[in-house]
Amino acid sequence: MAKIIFNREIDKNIYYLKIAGNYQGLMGQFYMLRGWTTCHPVLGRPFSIFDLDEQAISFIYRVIGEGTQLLSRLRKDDEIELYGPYGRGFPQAKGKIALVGGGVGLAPLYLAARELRKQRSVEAIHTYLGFQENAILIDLFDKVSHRLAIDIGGYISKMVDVNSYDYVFACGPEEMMKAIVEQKKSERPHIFLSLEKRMGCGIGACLSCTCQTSSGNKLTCKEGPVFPGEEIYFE
Amino acid sequence: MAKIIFNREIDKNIYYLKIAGNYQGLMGQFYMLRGWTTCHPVLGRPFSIFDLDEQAISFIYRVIGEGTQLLSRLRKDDEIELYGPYGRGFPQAKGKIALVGGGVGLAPLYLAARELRKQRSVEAIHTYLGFQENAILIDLFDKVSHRLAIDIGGYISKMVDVNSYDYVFACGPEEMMKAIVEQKKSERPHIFLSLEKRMGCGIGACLSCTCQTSSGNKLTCKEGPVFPGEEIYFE
Amino acid sequence: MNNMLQVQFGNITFQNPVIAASGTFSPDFEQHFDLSRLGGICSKGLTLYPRAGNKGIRIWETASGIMNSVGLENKGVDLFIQQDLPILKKLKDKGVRIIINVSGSTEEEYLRAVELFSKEEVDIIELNISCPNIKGGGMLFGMTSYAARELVRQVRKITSLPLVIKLTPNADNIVKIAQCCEEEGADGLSLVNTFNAMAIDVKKRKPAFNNVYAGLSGPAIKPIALRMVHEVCQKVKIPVIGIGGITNGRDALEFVMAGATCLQVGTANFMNPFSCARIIEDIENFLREEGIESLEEIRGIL
Amino acid sequence: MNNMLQVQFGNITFQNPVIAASGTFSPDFEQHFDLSRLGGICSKGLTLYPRAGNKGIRIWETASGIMNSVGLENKGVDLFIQQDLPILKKLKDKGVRIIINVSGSTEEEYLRAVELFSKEEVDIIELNISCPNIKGGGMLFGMTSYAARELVRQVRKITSLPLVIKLTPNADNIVKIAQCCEEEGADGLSLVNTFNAMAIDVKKRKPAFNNVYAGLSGPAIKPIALRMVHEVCQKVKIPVIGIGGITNGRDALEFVMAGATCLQVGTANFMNPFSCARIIEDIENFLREEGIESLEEIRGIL
Ligand SMILES: Cc1cc2nc3c(=O)[nH]c(=O)nc-3n(C[C@H](O)[C@H](O)[C@H](O)COP(=O)(O)OP(=O)(O)OC[C@H]3O[C@@H](n4cnc5c(N)ncnc54)[C@H](O)[C@@H]3O)c2cc1C
Ligand SMILES: Cc1cc2nc3c(=O)[nH]c(=O)nc-3n(C[C@H](O)[C@H](O)[C@H](O)COP(=O)(O)OP(=O)(O)OC[C@H]3O[C@@H](n4cnc5c(N)ncnc54)[C@H](O)[C@@H]3O)c2cc1C
Ligand SMILES: Cc1cc2nc3c(=O)[nH]c(=O)nc-3n(C[C@H](O)[C@H](O)[C@H](O)COP(=O)(O)O)c2cc1C
Ligand SMILES: Cc1cc2nc3c(=O)[nH]c(=O)nc-3n(C[C@H](O)[C@H](O)[C@H](O)COP(=O)(O)O)c2cc1C
Ligand code: FES
Ligand code: FES
Repeated sequence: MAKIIFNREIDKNIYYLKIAGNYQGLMGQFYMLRGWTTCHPVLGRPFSIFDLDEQAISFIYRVIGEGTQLLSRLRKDDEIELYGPYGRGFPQAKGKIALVGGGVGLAPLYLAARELRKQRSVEAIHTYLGFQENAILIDLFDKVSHRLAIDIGGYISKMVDVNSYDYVFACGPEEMMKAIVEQKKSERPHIFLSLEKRMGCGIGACLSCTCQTSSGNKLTCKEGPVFPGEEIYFE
Repeated sequence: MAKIIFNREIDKNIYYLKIAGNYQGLMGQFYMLRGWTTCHPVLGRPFSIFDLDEQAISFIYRVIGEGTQLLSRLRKDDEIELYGPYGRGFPQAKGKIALVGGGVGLAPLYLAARELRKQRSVEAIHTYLGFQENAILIDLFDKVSHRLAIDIGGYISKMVDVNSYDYVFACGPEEMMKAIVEQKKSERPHIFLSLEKRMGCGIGACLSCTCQTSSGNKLTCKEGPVFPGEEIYFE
Repeated sequence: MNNMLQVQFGNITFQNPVIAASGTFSPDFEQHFDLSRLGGICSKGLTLYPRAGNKGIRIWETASGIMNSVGLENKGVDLFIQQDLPILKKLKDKGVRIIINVSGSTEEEYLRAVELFSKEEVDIIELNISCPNIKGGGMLFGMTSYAARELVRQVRKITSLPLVIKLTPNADNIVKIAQCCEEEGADGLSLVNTFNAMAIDVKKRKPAFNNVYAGLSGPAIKPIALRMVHEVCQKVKIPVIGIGGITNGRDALEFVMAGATCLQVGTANFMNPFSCARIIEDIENFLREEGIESLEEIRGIL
Repeated sequence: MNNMLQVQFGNITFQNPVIAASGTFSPDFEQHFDLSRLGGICSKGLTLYPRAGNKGIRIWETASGIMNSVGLENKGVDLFIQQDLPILKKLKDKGVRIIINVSGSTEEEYLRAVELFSKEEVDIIELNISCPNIKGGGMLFGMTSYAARELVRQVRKITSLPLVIKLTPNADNIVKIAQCCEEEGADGLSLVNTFNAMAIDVKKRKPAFNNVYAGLSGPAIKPIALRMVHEVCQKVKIPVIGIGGITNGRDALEFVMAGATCLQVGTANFMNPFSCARIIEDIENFLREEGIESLEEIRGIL
């Protein structure tokens, strides 16, 4: 059980949740969150690490169904359970890097930007964020990016010249991620995408999150959620 | 859905819950409370009306199991569902009246005292409250009683001279209520007890709260929870 | 009430498919909503003679479910007809279908009870064949196709009222029993009744219930009940009343898509006394939003 | 680990009765607790040849339960023995019992898979007889006593490893099947596997799962599973592993009082990765508080 520092609605149905504690985790990894003590809902909910330091870990989430609704009711000092860190996050990268987020898909990119900035071999971090109505967390992303581009109501993937980057990390709606991969024309850009799949355990036991990739069935929770863009079959 | 005005821990594991709204109810009646939106726990929890006016209704409850634990986590402005008023409460009374409460069994007696005081035919209201460790709500009861007796750690039933009253209303542990009934030596005291039984519906449909009385099977929720003392078979 | 929700159950028209389930409802719910909005009301389980019901606790909570062991406490058919039926008849006059749930411990008891109701203005007899059968050597009428077939055959002979058989999910093979009931002339089926289940008070080292086993109902059982309704609907032509954990409009629509014509709402009435009314509204809203003109369009589409 | 929790399952001693259930656990849980504390680990369902498992979604939440339709995705016996068994053997060396869950779609497949494991250092073969049987005409090995009896007889002939049969709650008559397995020389039984269930996505007007039905597990099913374990324990002498919705020590103790010797914890591992460890602690605390010296004292007391 951990204590909530805040759980703030930062836009309609989008929450910024900060939990006290010295949690581990790398960019692109996730935790299973459980903000209730009852046997229903049965499953924890997976959320990417938005940020963490020695005092706290935080998440950005959108209210979708019952689980996130229950989460959204939590307040300062309420207790919550979280299990992780799970999965394989984004790889180390160098050169010019684009981070592309659609909606709450921005969640794993902030930690990515923060981690990448610490590395010498990284020349530039350009962050592209697309929103439906309102932009959120712009100030935070601005501080950690060399350049920040925002789009509201359009297609953020169109703003990114994928082939001009050494690495592209993307997370968001499937169409967005697909559009990014389809732009790839050269060897240069290494594209990595963070996928969402229904999960039972989060830790590689239940095989409910299997996704088909060009290198066979993979467990999204354990071998992902971040995969090389070219491995993924979009439906 | 109603809004919580406060939900205060007034003693270890005992809460005073106040809910906004113009609710109906008579002394000894109860409501089914549901302080969660999920399908588990399935059943609402029955609680006697502690107090009500045109702005609010309130309850006093002890944390026992999962349902009351969930209730205890609610705070100001949280929402709660309540259904009622249910049951037959205390009857109209006159003359000298004793109100005897053990622990949170005091809950229905406050409204009883308030209602009875309004009646001309009532000569005196003597309230007897027994507690295991700490006395609670003394000030409130003091204001509505002509005399107030408190016992901590002993047997409150021993302090009551049952036969010297015209009416005795009691609510608390079974042994306490039994001891009250056994004291009765004359025709004079009309004894009424508020019983607790597991309930499904609270409204007379499921027959899960049937209790055996000297006048046959009775539904605790609909024909009770208040019964004449002499009708009840103690186990 | 909108025509959109009207359904045809054999020869009987329901103003909407939502029926308050046996043992979980009473006219006292009028305190909460206008009961004439219901599609139907099912009486509590009635036996020829009065029964005091079971001793010990009668209800126990489980994960998203409840177990009950009421033991068919009821005043017997005669008193019911005198005291309670008149109240139900008033609802009938307002368009609510009245279903009488009949139980018994012997074939004779069933037959005599059904006979008595056959003279009354009720819409449907629901034969509850999942209560203890003394004659059959402790087995239950609804547990095997053989016993079910025998009983339905006899009851069918003596009543011309629409006859719906309420099946138990504890049966050896619910599909086979359903088919037997159809063959014997049942007008419809309702399923499921409660699941045989157990709870133990580990502190006391005793079963929670005096009878050791008791019936599980509520949201917990919905996925199994839905599968059973779907299975049965594939195999019979008579209409089916879907029952089991229906709590909201979505649940109700699942049962319709699985093939049910009507629905019964039981435990949900305890979760919220407006459940039946809300479910009716939810269904109506869904149909409107999805541009569906009648439940026929989506019934049994899977 | 305290001796108090030690149980004897036939000839096999478990350091405690808590086994991580098939398909719900993996050595990766080491991230959360020391796996050598477990009584046993049950492998995921293995088939002779690799299987890719089912398409479409594989997990769906229900009221206090989950439905799964993984479809026995596994790497096949050979690769499992090469890659995964060595990891399990390390736990075996620390006292954890290793149970291999074997499935198949034909009798031959079962036999060849069991043969391969019979040469390995595993403690128990758990025969999963609730998966589709192509040979039997689409029926399931575990659905009827006849099919179950045949399979157990053949498997019994070819292995001297302790053989536990995992029963399905969807069977016609679980008690009868249990008795048949006992007669054919099974060393134990484990029950229950998941309940056949259905979920419909009403917006899409489609079943949630490609396979239409899927298996229900978790707290929701516990009361029914407990009843089945109790029923079976009344009728067989071989030891039983109780399974179904066990989430905490109280649940576990209910199964012991109903007659189970060991317990498997499945879905609860998803609710909380420490579940198995906590359940072991809870049981130990209960025994201490109640002054019970061993689980024998309370096993099957009801
Ligand atoms: C690795 C990973 C990281 C994620 N990170 C974030 C994040 O940072 N911020 C955020 O807002 N969302 C994130 N999601 C999506 C988030 O997990 C779902 O929105 C959430 O589980 C919905 O739960 P619910 O109870 O509100 O919805 P319901 O639809 O009621 O949930 C029912 C079931 O479906 C599952 N489910 C529903 N939608 C999704 C989905 N999109 N992905 C996976 N499972 C789903 C739920 O977990 C639950 O088991 C992430 C998903 C994955 C797999
Ligand atoms: C008419 C009536 C009035 C009541 N008034 C009050 C009151 O004013 N203040 C107060 O603190 N308590 C009162 N109670 C008792 C209160 O309802 C229970 O303490 C409460 O239901 C416990 O719920 P739980 O989930 O915490 O406990 P659990 O033990 O987890 O509950 C499991 C189930 O058992 C039922 N149950 C458990 N204990 C009791 C009990 N003593 N009586 C009835 N059902 C029980 C629950 O309702 C639930 O259905 C009253 C009970 C009745 C019948
Ligand atoms: C308290 C209670 C009493 C019941 N009594 C009866 C009864 O008398 N006759 C009957 O056929 N079914 C009875 N049932 C079963 C319900 O009618 C219904 O079939 C079952 O509860 C499943 O539906 P649900 O999950 O919506 O409750 C009873 C159920 C409950 C919970
Ligand atoms: C995701 C998942 C996968 C499962 N895979 C198997 C399996 O491969 N073989 C098997 O015998 N049982 C399998 N089961 C069934 C469990 O072992 C267990 O019998 C069932 O889930 C009931 O227990 P529970 O309620 O504790 O989960 C699986 C269950 C789940 C939830
Ligand atoms: S979520 Fe269980 S294996 Fe991935
Ligand atoms: S609680 Fe349902 S009849 Fe009393």
